[in-house]
Amino acid sequence: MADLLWLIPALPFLGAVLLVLFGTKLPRTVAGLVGVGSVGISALVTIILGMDFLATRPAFYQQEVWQWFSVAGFSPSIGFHLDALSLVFIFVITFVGFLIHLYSTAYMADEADFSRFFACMNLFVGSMLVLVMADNLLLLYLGWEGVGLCSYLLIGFWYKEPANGYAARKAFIITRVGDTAMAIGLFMLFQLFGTLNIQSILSDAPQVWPVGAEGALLVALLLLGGAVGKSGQLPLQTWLPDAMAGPTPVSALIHAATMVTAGVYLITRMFVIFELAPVAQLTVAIIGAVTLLIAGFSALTQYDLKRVLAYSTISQIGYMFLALGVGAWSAGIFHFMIHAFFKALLFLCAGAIILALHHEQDMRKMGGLRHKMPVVFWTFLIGAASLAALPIITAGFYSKDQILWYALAGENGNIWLYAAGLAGAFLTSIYTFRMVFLTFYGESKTHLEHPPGRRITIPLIILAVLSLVGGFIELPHNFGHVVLFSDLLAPVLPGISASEVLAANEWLFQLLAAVVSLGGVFVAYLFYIKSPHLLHSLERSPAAMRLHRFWFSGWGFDALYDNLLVRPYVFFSNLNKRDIIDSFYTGLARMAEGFHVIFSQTQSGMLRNYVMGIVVGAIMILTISLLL
Amino acid sequence: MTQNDFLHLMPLLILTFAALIIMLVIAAWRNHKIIYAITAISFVAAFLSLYELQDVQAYAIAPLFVIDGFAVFYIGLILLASLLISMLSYAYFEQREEQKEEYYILLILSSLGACTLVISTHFASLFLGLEVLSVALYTLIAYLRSRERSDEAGIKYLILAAFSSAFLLFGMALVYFSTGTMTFSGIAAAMAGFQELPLLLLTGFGLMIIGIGFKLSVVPFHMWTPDVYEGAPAPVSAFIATVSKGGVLGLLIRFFMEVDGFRYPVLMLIFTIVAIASMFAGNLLALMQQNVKRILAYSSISHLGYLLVAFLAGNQMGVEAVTFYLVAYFITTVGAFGVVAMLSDKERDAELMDDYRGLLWRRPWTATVFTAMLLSLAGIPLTAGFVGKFYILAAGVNTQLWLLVVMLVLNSVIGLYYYIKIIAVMFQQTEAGQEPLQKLRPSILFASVGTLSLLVLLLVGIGVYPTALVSLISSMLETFHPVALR
Amino acid sequence: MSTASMEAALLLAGILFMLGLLSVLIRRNIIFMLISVEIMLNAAGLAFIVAGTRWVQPDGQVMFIFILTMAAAEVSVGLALIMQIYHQLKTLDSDAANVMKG
Amino acid sequence: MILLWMIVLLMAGGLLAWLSKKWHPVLPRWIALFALLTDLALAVWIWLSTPAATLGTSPWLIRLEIPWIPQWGVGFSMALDGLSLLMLMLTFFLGILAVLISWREITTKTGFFHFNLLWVLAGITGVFLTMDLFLFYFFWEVMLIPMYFLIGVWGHANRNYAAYKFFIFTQASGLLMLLSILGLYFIHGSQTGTYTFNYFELLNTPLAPLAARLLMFGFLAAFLVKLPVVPFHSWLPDAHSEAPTAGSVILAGLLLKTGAYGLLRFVLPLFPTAAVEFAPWAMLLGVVGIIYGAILAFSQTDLKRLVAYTSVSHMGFVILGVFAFNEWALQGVVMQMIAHGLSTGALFIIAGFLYERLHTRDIRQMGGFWAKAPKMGVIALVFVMASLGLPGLGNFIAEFLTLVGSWQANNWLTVFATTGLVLATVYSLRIMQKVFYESAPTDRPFPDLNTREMLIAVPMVVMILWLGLYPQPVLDTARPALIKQLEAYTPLPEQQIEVALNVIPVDSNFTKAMVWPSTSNSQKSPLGIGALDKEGGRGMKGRQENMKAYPQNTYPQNTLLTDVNIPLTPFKGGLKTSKGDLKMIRKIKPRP
Amino acid sequence: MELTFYIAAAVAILSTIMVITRYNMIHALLYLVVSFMSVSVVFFTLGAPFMAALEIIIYAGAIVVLIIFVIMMLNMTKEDIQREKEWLKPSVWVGPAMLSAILLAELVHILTTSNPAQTEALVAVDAKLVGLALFGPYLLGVQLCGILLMAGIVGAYHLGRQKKKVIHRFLQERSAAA
Repeated sequence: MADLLWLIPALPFLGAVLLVLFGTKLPRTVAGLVGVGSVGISALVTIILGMDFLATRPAFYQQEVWQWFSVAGFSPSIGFHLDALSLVFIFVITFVGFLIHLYSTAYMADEADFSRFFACMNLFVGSMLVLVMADNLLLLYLGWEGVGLCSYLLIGFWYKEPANGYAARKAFIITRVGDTAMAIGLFMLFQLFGTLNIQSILSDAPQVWPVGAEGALLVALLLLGGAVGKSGQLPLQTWLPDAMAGPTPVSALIHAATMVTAGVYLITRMFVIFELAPVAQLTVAIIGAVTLLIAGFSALTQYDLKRVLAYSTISQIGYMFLALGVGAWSAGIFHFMIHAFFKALLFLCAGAIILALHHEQDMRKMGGLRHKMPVVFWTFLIGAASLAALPIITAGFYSKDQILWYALAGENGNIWLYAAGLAGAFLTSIYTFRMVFLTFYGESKTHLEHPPGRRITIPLIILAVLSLVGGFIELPHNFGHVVLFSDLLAPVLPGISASEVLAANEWLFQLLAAVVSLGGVFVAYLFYIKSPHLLHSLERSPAAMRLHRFWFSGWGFDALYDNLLVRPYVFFSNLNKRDIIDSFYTGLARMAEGFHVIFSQTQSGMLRNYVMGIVVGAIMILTISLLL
Repeated sequence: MTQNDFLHLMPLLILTFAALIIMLVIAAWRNHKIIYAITAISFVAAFLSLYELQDVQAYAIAPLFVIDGFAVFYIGLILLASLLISMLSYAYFEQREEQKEEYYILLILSSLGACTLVISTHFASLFLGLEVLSVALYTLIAYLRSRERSDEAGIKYLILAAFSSAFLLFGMALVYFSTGTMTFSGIAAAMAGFQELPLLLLTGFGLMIIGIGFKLSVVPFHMWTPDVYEGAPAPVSAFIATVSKGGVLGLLIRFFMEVDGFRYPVLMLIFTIVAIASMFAGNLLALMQQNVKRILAYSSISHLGYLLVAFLAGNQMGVEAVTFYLVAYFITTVGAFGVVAMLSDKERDAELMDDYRGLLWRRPWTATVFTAMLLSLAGIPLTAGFVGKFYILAAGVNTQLWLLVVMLVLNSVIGLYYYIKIIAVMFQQTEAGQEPLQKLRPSILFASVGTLSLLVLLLVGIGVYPTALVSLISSMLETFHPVALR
Repeated sequence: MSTASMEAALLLAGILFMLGLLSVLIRRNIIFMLISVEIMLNAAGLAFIVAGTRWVQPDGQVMFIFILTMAAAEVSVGLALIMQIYHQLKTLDSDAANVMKG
Repeated sequence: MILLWMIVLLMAGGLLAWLSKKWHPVLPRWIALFALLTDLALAVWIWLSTPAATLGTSPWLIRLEIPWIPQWGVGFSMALDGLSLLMLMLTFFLGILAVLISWREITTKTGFFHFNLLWVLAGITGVFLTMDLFLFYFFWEVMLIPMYFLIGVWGHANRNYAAYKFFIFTQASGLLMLLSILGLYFIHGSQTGTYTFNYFELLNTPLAPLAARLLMFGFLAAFLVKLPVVPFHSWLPDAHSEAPTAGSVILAGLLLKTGAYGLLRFVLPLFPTAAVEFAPWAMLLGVVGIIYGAILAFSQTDLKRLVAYTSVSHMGFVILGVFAFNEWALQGVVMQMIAHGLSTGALFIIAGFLYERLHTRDIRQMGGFWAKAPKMGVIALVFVMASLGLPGLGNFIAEFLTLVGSWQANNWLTVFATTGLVLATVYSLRIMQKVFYESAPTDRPFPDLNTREMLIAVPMVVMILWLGLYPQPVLDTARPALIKQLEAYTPLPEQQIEVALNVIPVDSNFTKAMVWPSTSNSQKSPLGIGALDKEGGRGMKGRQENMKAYPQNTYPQNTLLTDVNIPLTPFKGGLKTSKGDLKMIRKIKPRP
Repeated sequence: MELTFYIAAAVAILSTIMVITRYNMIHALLYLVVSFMSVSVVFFTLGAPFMAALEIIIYAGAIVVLIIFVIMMLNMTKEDIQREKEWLKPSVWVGPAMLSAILLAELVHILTTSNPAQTEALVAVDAKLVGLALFGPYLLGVQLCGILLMAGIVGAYHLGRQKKKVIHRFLQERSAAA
């Protein structure tokens, strides 16, 4: 079975290569078939492998395709390692990826660069699969950068708009900042372990470092830097909202479901190092907590449908970080999976709406779509409910609840983290339902083009179902105690034990969470359906306006970076455009020319002066003779 | 005068007779071609007569001359250069209106003077050789009388040369006064007797340096150089740059080695200053110069500075390096002025940058030759100039003259600029198409094109395979009296 | 003659030499320059004779003869050239002959 | 003899190309192409016929000695090892591309053009082959003149200035090297009595510290200027941007590499101690170059100038790696030489394509070409990504290896060097943005790449991908040569201990377990700061509990370790280089 | 003898000073003759009577006369003398004079501080000795002198030849009229 491993990433790559080479010549249907088919087959292989894996429960599958290179003991391979953790990820990537590809064939049907789109998408899926299946950090890094490239290409897909190109560059560059930190982490790891093989690092790390070792801390923080960049966490989160410039399926696949969770994957994958560096782990938790709040507030204020979702994504990944930070590894991964379902769903729905409304993304110009697009409405509602973690019925409730619970009751948890998570949950349900109400309720403001076709609705429905039932594979103690998911991950990731004291009262906290989320829905209802005048009056107060502006701009991070880094860099770079060092050399040349001018004055052409020259020479010589 | 003396002086005698014969022939029948033929034949004959002398063992014709390997080599070099210059001159003067015949007499006489210099071992022969060279040169420089510049150059050279000769003579007199002898070996012996050099002797040397330095056109006695090069006919400029300087340098080496002037810090200091100043002044003056002949003049100043670096090394390797470099420099300079001569027309010499604009496209062959020459002057590989410069640097490094060596490097870089500036001008694209090949008479064609081709071949040949020349030089130097002495 | 005068003779040669030199420096007339150079050469010759006398050798006088020859040859060529220049420039001003410079 | 033939073929081809112009205007192109193809075939044949495994014993594959100027101890001495072989293949490959891209671009004086082209390549080939310092200098200079002509005759508007600058910079530095060569020659001669320029004999010349330092600086001058290293880089942007495309390709792809090659071949083995002393400064220069070049590249509006400054930045990695003195870094340097040659060459080629179509190099007048020329877009994208070091492309391997190596040598400088990756992203993406993104400023027709151009571009893409995904053949070829260069660095006492350690099998969780408790108190982190947390917090206990949380048997330790084939085979300098670790090692030594 | 020497020396110096300060060229030349004659007296006192004669014959005779011929051919006028006067302004000669003075001072310093000559008595070197030397060891030198003169003569002949008329006859007539 392990021999099939390479097929999973290879198929999308093959699709990408085919599309790059022959894309312009292929008819649209064939191109679409290649694009969707490659991911589809890959998903199929994944499922086959996954079944096998679940049936036999090996520790892992491993396959070395070839030795990448080998220099003085540094021998990373192009090799794949499949364990439960990777399995979850590749399942999400291929499966959700497949659905989104399918959806895209309809969504992008009118695009001129149809094949380019699928080429990039396939390339992305392939890279992402490499990322999660890599058996060494260097190969992981390859996938890591590969998805960054695809993200860049797809954000800038409509390249004619300069802003899109800008957003794409921003995404790439900011993530690259994180990647650089990560690269340094890799150097350190290599220096200490003599290898970048993930499994050997994980097994050797406890021997190399005692808990709390500074080396571990540094490595962990550096890896965290990479993770933070990719996952749009504080302080490198600013690129993600802008990344919505890409086509919506891209946002769904890359900037919601898969790529942005690469950071989560990385931290989880290297969990041993984080456990050896409690400070770093705490940092992860704090970053998650702060990010989820900040992004939540920003999401509240956005009008662009996709930007709301983008901030929501940042916020939800913040939850995952929080989970990882408190050591609730499997909870984080669980939330990742569920989030992938419902966020992809939400984006796809949003895409359907946007497509139907002539690429209108401003929620203020939407409204009343409930009856015009019933399928979209219902699926969106399900997704929203899952996002808002409405209790009992949605998968989001179970995954988020688990995180909140461990944030409080886990051995690394504390009340502050919990409070942040809870506040975030409240915000989440407000902005989520604000979105629902603004879009689907009220009066219709824009003419509807054409209702979504089947290739759009089928993925929606599938994802909606998953967003509902996905949660039932992992239920809390008092809810039947289903632990399928954490069992699956147990061989890979350490479990977490909750504080005994609190465990008795777990239901109380669940109730609290439920209340909070429902409260959020109610607040949204209050402001956007029941009595909009409340909102209007609120909007008029200057403090609120200022706050609104502040949140709207993502807490001013963009402006901060702009003023602190980008502008000075551009300024100094332009200042030195002509290269100050060069002027030293041109100065030398000028000096030589100056000497030439002076010297050539002596060549006056007058005989007497020449005689004088000889006399001066004579004096010089005699003086030297006399003096020495 | 014994028969042996005659045999050993054969090249010089041949030249003397050639001058006389030409005078007689002129009296009978003025014909450029015939006169030229006699000249060429006599140069060749003189050169061939050296064959007999190739294994000479420092044959002294006391007290004035000595014929040793060094002398034979330098005479050969001078004769070859003169021959080539005479070939260029033939092509050059054939197209001028001036009476041409006397030119050859003077050319021969001045080569004779140069040859005398390199075999001199006595102040008298030194002085006479120098004067024969100079007096003939006065006329050669001003030979094209219709040109204002020619006269101007002639008078400048005459006054300054006589002026510096006076210094030389006064210096010699002082040396003679303090040592009581005028032979080099005698002076060396007298100097060896002194604990410390008497001031008078030192002053004598100092004044002699002025006279020698003038002829070598080193700073600060260099000022005449550009004007004279510019005013003189191109072949004569080549002659001054090569034969005249080569002869004097040969003399300087012989004298300095004989008396072992390297022991005296004063003299070393003077020469060091002169060398550095020459390199800098030459190169900086040439830097933005627009007149090609002046550029070549300034470049010759700096090249003399380079040569002095190897000269100051003061050992066998230094002499070898000077000699080698001199060969390369001869070839290159003759070639460069040859191109100038070839491009010159009746009214004036081709000396302005504009005359060379787009030359590559108009006359590719000529441009290529000139490029090769300039690259050699700049010391770029595949040319003799490169090996020469390498040799000089090696000699300098060997005796650890770091200051001089570094200055040389620095100046090579400055020098590059104006050499490649000329090349760049030649390579500029112009609208003008390729000029139709000039319909030259075969004799002229042979004289100029043949000479230049030969020079390029030599240039590249030595540049690629210097071994032959190196071994020739070192074998010739084996009998060089002062070196053999040490 | 005593040693003192031997040196005095040399001194005389030096003074004459310097006077000639000074003259070359300050005169603009080319003929004057030529004359001044002759003075210098003459002074050099004097120095040779002094030296020859000192060592009781004929060599100094031989050199003087050579100098004479050279001076004669030089003056003849020089004068011919000066006549040329005068025909060209209509002046004997050495400063006027400064077409070539730089 | 085959080595000589390679050069002779190029030189003769050059002359023939020049002459053949008279017979037919296209003939020079074919002659040049043929000569280069033959050379490439020869080089590849050598490569294929010497399997990597046999390279191990002696790095030299072929040697050739012909006396040249015996009086001076100058011989026509050539030798080929893996490093030279790689460089040769790169030379001929890029040479072929240079001929192909000039096919339409160069219309005047084609004969002379190809003459110069082939002679530059001949000079470069000579530089990569020669083992005689005189000959080395000879070839070093030989390649300049034709290059000067390439720039000065066929270049763009400001070509004269650029050509002067190039020429004077390289000459000046070259002459300093000549002084050093001579110094070495005489020192060696006076010590041994044999005056020779032969590289092999000059190796291991004992030198006084000051002499070694000065001589090394002479060599460095030439190589650093050629590389170029900030602050000696200012000739490069002018030369690169004004040269015709073929010239830029050769400049960036090959000429700069001669500097790197010189560092590897001459500076390291000839002056081991001086090089070690100088290493921190050299690495600093590298880092400054990486960052400074990147900043300058960003602000350029002239596409070729931009790419030129990226070269400055990329070459910073080379010097950083060379002076890290370990195999990773040196392999990284070799990879960087090849990969940069390809990627930057390709970027210049693309700039050439654009110039042919637009007659401008100003990126402000470009934009939106993706729509019109998607093929060009894709190819440009590949090389832009290569330039910013995207994994999977050759440059990544190069830069990563270099940085891994330099990290072992100097942590902080490596950190700064790594920021260069971000800056590389900044300028590289600007190319894509300004040229291929946004909307087209003009509606001028803009044809996509034609067959000839694809024939140029596609092999480069294939090569750069190959280098990125399976560089092992290249690394294997270079390895013996690099090991040889490193041999001059006699292990310091510390390293000797480390070698001893490597004899202990380090699968040895056992060893480590034995080691750790005894040393955990004095343990220092690799950065040399005291460990933060010893017993506080969760301490060992908590960790052991964690270990319990997942059963040990899920890690089949032994198979795992053999699978990935790590510490079992001892490797030099890798596992334990940090000082703290060494301390620890010293401590355990007496124990067994 | 000694007195003669000093008188002659004084005359030589004075007349030379007169030479270099005269505006009229003929005057200067006459002073030059005086200078040469006094130098010949010095030669005589130094025991070189043959040279004294040669000095007068060749320098004072041949060379100066040659110069006078040329001056006469060039047809010097009063304006020329006036111009010489203008040329010889202090501003022109002060600087060079200082330089020469420095040089002279150095030379005097050197001459006076150097070792005294050892010969006590003056022994005349007569013409016979000189002749023997000339046609003994210096024979080749004499021949070279011949060559030197030949070069001078050929040169003077070439340069002194009347130039070909390059000006158009019409212009020439007009310039003759003017």
